[in-house]
Amino acid sequence: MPDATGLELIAQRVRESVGDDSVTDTIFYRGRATLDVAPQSVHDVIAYLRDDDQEPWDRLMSLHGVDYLPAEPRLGVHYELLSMERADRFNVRTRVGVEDPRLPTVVDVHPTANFQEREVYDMFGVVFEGHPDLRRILMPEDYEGYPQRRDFPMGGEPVIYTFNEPKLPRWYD
Amino acid sequence: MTEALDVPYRERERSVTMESIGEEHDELLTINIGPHHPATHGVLRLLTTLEGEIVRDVTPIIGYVHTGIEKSCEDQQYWKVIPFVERMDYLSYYFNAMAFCLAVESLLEEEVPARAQWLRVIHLELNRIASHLFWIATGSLDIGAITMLWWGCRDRDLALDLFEMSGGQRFHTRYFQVGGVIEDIPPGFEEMTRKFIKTMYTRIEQYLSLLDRNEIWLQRTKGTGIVPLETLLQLGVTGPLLRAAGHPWDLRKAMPHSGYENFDFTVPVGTVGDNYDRFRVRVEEMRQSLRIVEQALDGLPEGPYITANRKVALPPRHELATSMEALIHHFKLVTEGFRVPAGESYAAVESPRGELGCYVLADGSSKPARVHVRDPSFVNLQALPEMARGHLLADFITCVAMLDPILGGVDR
Amino acid sequence: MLKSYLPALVFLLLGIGIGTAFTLANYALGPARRPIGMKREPYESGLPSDVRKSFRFGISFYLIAMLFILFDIEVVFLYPVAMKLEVFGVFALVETVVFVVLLLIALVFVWRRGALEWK
Amino acid sequence: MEVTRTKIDGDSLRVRQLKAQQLLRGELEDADLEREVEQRLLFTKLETAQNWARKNALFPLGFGLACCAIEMITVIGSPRNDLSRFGAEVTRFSPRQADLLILSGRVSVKMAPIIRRLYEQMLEPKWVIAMGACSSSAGMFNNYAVVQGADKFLPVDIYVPGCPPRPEALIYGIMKLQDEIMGDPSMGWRERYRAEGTEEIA
Repeated sequence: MPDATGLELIAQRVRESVGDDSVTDTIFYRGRATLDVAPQSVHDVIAYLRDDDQEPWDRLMSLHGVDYLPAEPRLGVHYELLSMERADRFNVRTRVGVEDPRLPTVVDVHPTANFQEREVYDMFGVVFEGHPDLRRILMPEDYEGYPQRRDFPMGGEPVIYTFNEPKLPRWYD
Repeated sequence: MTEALDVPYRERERSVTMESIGEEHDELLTINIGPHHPATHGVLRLLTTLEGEIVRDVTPIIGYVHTGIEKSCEDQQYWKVIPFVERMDYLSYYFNAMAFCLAVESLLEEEVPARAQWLRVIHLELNRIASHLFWIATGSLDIGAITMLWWGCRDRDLALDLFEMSGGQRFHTRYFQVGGVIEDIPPGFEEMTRKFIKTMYTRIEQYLSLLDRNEIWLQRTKGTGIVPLETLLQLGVTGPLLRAAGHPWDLRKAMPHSGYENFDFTVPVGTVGDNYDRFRVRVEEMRQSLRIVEQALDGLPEGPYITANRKVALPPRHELATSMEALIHHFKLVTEGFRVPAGESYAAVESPRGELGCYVLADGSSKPARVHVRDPSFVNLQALPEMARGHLLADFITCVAMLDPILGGVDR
Repeated sequence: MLKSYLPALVFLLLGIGIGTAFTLANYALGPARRPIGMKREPYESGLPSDVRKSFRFGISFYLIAMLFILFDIEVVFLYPVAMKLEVFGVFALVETVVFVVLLLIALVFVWRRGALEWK
Repeated sequence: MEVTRTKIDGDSLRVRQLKAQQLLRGELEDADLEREVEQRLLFTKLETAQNWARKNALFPLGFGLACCAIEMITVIGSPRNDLSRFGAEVTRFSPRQADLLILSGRVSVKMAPIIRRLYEQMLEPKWVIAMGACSSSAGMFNNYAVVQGADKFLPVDIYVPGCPPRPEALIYGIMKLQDEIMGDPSMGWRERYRAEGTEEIA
């Protein structure tokens, strides 16, 4: 795991090559290095990290979405990068608002992101531009709403325990 | 619900278009090797376009056993999340619980005592053997060796007896806790495990004697389902599939966690990368796991089986009668659960199907804000169309068998 | 003349009788429930099937079917000979051997022509 | 069908065999013949005979959903506790040849229409076992993705509790189903324990 200084170096290199405003923040917490990236430059940062950086991060292990509800740019997308030569992990994170959740796809850089981006679209509603086949993957095709957002109701049925339910129907409402 | 079915199914599956196959054939048949099928190891739907016996195009369509586990986890306290996470990849349940516990422990910066780590390794490797046994049972059933189903299930029952002895139940035992293990192993556990190891060595010879010199098995598995190593790496495939193609990437060796560094075992690596190599790699992995369990039993350290930090671990029952603090800790843990400081963590474990990572986002309360499990079968499934295009339908079924997808993990 | 064919006739009648008995028994013994919903639909692993009636199978299936008929039905001719071998004597034995050798030649020809590989 | 068992020692067994031999050869006269036939024959209704035949030849539909499917395959596949003792170990994968649907696992919203279609395509008479907590009542997954109990869209005969239920529990469930097929009055625990007031609230 690149330590705090290593993270700053990587951030510095990314800023030089990809663009000054691409890296918004670097977080090093509990031994985990996270690079916050501006939404539109995700594709370039990941491509840079894979190809031209001197310490390449050549494998994308996991791509998943998160809903930081109270925090403002609500939807976050994480890219867990792994370098097999150095047996090291690195995390790139972007934050996207709910009003227009648009992100450039990384399927051309890492083909493994195909299913995982479809799952983030299905569960959180983040649209990945340029994805070859962006459809719902887990929910039925014609399902409305994005189930894993924190404001989406949990669903299911209220469990009825009381013995006086017949007398006071749905007292818990 | 019925009107959703009147919409003709084909129009809604826009992804299977004929362009990818080139000129128009009137003999092309698009059928569903669908959710209910003997060879799909669960409810995986493979929309395949066939030209006679040759598979032209495959589109895996999943989601038929999606249970919204990750959403349910956000509504549970930390120690109640473990049963949910265990039911994702229901053949390697210890690995799910392990990944989650590692993630939460790294957030809490909790130090797990040595005995707990070794107990965890014993149960992880026994679970790997049980998972591979079930794979060899149903995988060879798909190819036609019915005997393997009885043999595989018979020996798998022995392993499940061990889980029942230590964890109380055959499946989803919730034996792993955040900070260690819930209970020390009962006295007779060690002898039964050693007896199991002795029988398993001979049983693996039996499997190989039945399958390895069987001409039908060799012709069905040799040379089928070959995918170049570079494509596998780009598709993010990990686990036996990647090792069979010649890339020795095993998280237990590369990034050892919870005591794997003090066991010596070898990582089996294939050469050609076809179905036969996948078969041999998994069978060899069973032997290596037996060796690990043997070494772990020999050198099992003494000491506590769970962390002494009472903020996280329940105090032992007998202490409740005497000490007031234990009672308060017990009450606090049982009613509200322990709080995890805000932060994120991602921990990965080498499950029988590949890298199984668990991402936990904690917001300081006693319930995780987000639990995501990176399931190996979900990612490995993308390599299936690469294996099947242009080959016979029979080889395609062998590829699905050797890919060993677990649909609970794929659909979460 | 009729005497010698009686067993064959009885056998035929029995076959037809048992066959129709089983098919009709279903209506007599089975529960009288009207078929509901998609009972008539073709089964395609639980999904509505789109295979058009006009779909024609490839030529290779036809070839395999022909080869099967050619080589597998010959076994039927060996049964009567095998039953009564001692009555027919050595002549029948030689005849069946010739018959099998002819088949082998045909098999080698087909095999060399590559009709057995799946195209 | 009450069956009384009497102890047969050496010589009376020999006598019985001789008597049966004479019966088959037709050498018995009227009094002996009457008594022998009386002991040997079994009179039953066609209905009971039919149910008895159906009970002992259940063809489960090979239908795995989730973790309970692994236990179901272990019940069918493992020699320790297998289903062939009840004549039910032949799992047919086409609904046209199956008459018992074991719902082993969680029924997701996307899978429900497919299960309904399979159920309708199955042979008559058909039975449904909801194996495990998830198909009986969606178990612990009280959320948007799981149908809250398979009896919302299927008539379920037997609910097998457990998550996953032990193989012996599933076999006990199948034995209970066999009793139900025979129309055994012992089914229905509410009547047996006179448990008024515990009916489910629909």
